Amino acid sequence: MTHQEISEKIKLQFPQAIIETKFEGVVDPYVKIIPEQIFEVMLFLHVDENLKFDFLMCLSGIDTGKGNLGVVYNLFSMTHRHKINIKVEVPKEKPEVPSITNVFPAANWHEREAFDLIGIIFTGHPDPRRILMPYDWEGHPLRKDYKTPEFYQGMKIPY
Amino acid sequence: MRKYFIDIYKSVWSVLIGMKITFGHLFVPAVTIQYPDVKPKLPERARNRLYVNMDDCIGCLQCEMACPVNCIEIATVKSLPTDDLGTTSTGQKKKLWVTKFDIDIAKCCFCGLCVYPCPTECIKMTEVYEFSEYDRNNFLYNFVTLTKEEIENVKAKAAEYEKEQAAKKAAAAAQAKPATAPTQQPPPTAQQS
Amino acid sequence: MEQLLRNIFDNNIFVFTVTAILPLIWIVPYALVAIWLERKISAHMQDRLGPMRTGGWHGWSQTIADMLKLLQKEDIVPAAADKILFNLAPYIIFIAAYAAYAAIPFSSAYIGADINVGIFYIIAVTSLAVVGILMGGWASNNKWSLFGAMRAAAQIVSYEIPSVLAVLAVVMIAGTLSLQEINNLQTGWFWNWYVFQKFPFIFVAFIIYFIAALAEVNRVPFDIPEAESELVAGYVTEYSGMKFAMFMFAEFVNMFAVSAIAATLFFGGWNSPFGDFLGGPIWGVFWFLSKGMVLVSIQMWLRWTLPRLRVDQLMYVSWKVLTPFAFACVIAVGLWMML
Amino acid sequence: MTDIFETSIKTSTGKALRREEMVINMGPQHPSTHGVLRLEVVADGEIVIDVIPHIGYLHRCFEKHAENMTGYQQVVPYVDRMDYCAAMNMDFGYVLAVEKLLGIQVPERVEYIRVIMAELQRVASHLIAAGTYGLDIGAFTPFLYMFRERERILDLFEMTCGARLLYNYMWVGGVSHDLPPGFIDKAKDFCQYFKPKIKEYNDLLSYNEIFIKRTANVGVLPGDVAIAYGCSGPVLRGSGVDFDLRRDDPYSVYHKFDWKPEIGKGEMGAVGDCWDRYIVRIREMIQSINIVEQALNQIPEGDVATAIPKRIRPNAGDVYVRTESARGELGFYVISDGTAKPFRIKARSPSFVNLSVIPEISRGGMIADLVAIAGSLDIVLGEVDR
Repeated sequence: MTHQEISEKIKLQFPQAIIETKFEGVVDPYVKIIPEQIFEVMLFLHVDENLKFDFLMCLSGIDTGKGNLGVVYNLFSMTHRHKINIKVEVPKEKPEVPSITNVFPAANWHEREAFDLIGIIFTGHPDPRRILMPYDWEGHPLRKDYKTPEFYQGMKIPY
Repeated sequence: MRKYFIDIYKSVWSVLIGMKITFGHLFVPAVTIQYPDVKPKLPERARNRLYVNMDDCIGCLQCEMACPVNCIEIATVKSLPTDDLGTTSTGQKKKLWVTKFDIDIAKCCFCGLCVYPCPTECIKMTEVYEFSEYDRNNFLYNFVTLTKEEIENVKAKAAEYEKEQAAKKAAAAAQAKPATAPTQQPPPTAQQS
Repeated sequence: MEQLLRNIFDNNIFVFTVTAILPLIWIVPYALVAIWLERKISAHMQDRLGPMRTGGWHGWSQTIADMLKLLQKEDIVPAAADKILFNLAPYIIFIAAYAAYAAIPFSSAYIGADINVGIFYIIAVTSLAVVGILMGGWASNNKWSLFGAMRAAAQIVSYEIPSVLAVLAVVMIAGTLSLQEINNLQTGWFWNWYVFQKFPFIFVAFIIYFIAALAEVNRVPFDIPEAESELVAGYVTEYSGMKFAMFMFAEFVNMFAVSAIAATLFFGGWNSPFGDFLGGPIWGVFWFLSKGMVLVSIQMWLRWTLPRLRVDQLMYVSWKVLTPFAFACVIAVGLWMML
Repeated sequence: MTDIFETSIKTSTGKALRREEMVINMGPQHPSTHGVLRLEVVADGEIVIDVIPHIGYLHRCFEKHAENMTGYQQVVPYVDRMDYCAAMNMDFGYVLAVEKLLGIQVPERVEYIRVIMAELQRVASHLIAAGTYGLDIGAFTPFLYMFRERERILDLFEMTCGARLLYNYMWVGGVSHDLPPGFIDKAKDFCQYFKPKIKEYNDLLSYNEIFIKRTANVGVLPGDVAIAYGCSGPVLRGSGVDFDLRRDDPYSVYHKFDWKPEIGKGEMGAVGDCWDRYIVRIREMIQSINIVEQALNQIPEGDVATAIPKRIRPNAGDVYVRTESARGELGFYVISDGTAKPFRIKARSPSFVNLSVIPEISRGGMIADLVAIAGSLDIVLGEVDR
């Protein structure tokens, strides 16, 4: 199934969910979705017989640099061999995205990583701890406005 | 019951096969070498310690830019028009005094990215791979050929020249447009880092 | 030997001391050579060179250098350890290994103590090692050490049974528990050795004994008490310096002890394989030691070939394979003797 | 109802321990975790009740570094260091992503060289995986035999680009050096030399009964669970899922070769056990050698440097490119804002995702099984933590 058809299907099911779609003029086509409905959309993509997206290739948190944080989901279907990229964007002040761990167990660690490095809070995540940085680290290093702290537990950081 | 005996038979048999293989290898010559006594022959392209031929360096900073770990530090001073710095082996005229060319080989990741952009092919990776040191400071390799006095000398000269030029420029500007005051003068530093 | 010394010196305590120390003349150089040999065998089996630098020819003095290194090392006792037990454990293990040598006949003229329950004594006294291992593992106050100790205890206790049963098969045909006596019964050409008697039952008993012995000295494939990829180093995790060396030393001493028992029970001990050819007490020592060393080498060979078993599989092998087969051997030998 | 056997000791996920349970820290310094992985094991005696992996001890801020480089090319040495056992495969994925973003086509010869290098690297990486797996199970000797062969592959690499482990060989738009003279003959010699060695590994390790007993029916990962957890590479194929990016989402010139992915069939136990994952790697080595041989025979002449751009400034946009690394699906999500610096690079490293399945499949086994499972997933901590 092409990206357009997949996007049409999502639109049919969730008329208000899609903010923006882009298929032409970009390297990877994508569908932008409102963050509140991401869980339902993912569940639909996962269970629908014709879509059957069962493989979460990648989940990346991004800092757009314009005051927004984003999450990009790259999905793949093992049975139908088609792909779709889903994006959501949330404001930096309230970076809350529903967790999709219950749909894709693979998202568990990816979401922890996005929380750790970008600071997106995934609501409903079963194990919302940091994953790569120390558990008592402050701040989210991959944000564009991140300042490296001087000290971590009395150790000088920029060596 | 049958499986029990088959398992025992298989275990014993596979142990014997394994023992046969290891025993056979007792008489196979070793593939390792006794390192400091016998040394491996390195291929032509081996990438090891960096070396800079300062006679050819024109101070273009390409290698410094290319380095992903910032282990190269170069500082240059502009030469006077009257100075003759000689030419490189490729026939390019040198225009800058290289007053600092430090490579922190402890930081170096031996990627070789500094070698390719060099226009005069003066920085290269040599075959020397044994350069352990007792003191970390010894890893800071200093390639500059100029002595301290010479560096001070060229710096002072360059600063003086710069000042002269600036004064000249200011004078020229003042002459051309006496109404407007010179707004911003370039600071009299010739040192880049 | 004892009689000879008594005739010369006429002092019981002195004589006992000398006979007790005599095996050390063999054990210490043996352990040094065996550790070097293990390294060389492993190296050559793996297409490597092994130690080559220390002391000229093929690094022969590597173990001596290691000994000296270990002697100089700091003796670390963990702060949370039970210090008395922690310090005592390596000696207990060594004593257990060494005490077995008291009843091992090195030659027709020399045996530490020719007691008439020799083999029984050896089996009893080598089991003491498990006490030392438990002490070491428990006193280290480290979970990995404890795991190692628990595994070792379970393993050694359960492998006693097949090994004792295998020994029992030999004892049945010999009709005596005295090792010197058993040796005397195997005099003559090599077909007189017990391993070729009542074929194949005693041979199977030998295999069972050898496998069980491997488990008792914690060698691969039964080295789960110190499995380095699982338990770091098992019960020796917290030991360093000379105490660690004691564990190592005890392991190699034990390896030879079990091989010596196997040689005595199954391969004629100090008997020459060729009747009277190269017989006698002096050559006896040679034959005995070389038989022991061959078996030690086989242990090393196995070690560098096989992966290790899991703890439940280890128990399976002991209780469900070796023990029934050992019983079968004992019964078969008994029936054969009744005929 | 309160559980009277509960104690006040809690695991790091906040679950209270029961009285008979204890927490053991396997790692960060442990021989079988293949690096600085810490597994917090809740154990009841030898039985594993729960495993909580703690990663990040080798976190070197790859993504942060990448954003602070002077250009896209400078990221390549860092990509090398992610999976130091399969650096060529890592480079391959990254340069493909940047090339797609740039929209450039590399010469045919470069594609072939890249495939040859990637496949040789896959063999080298699987040799480490299988060798250290033997080591985990307790067999020392196969490990050194496998390293012996790996050294010869590294010799080939050293001869090509001068480095033995971290190559920085594949560049955006090309490769750093053309193949050296005599490489093709040497590589063919290696292929001939390598094929019989597989039998030796099989005799010594794969079909050794003790090894089978240790690995068969241990850590069974069913195919659907593997897909749900996003597992890829030999871990996914070991679970019987016939999926290989080289065939199913082809990139480079893989469609020109005749080969097939190996999948686990459950020969010694259930499909998807440790033995299946192990044997898939062993068999994949043969397939890789096949590909290398075909590529060596087909490789065209040409210039390798024609497509290398002087300044890499992709248009603003993002791309997700995935390749089959030695450990599975290696994805690079690259965002460009039109400048010479990468705006954001996210590496979807296969080991990271494969490792997340470990609590799922190791519950109820023994400590020794946990070692076997961790080894069979073949994680490289440099890549897990990035």
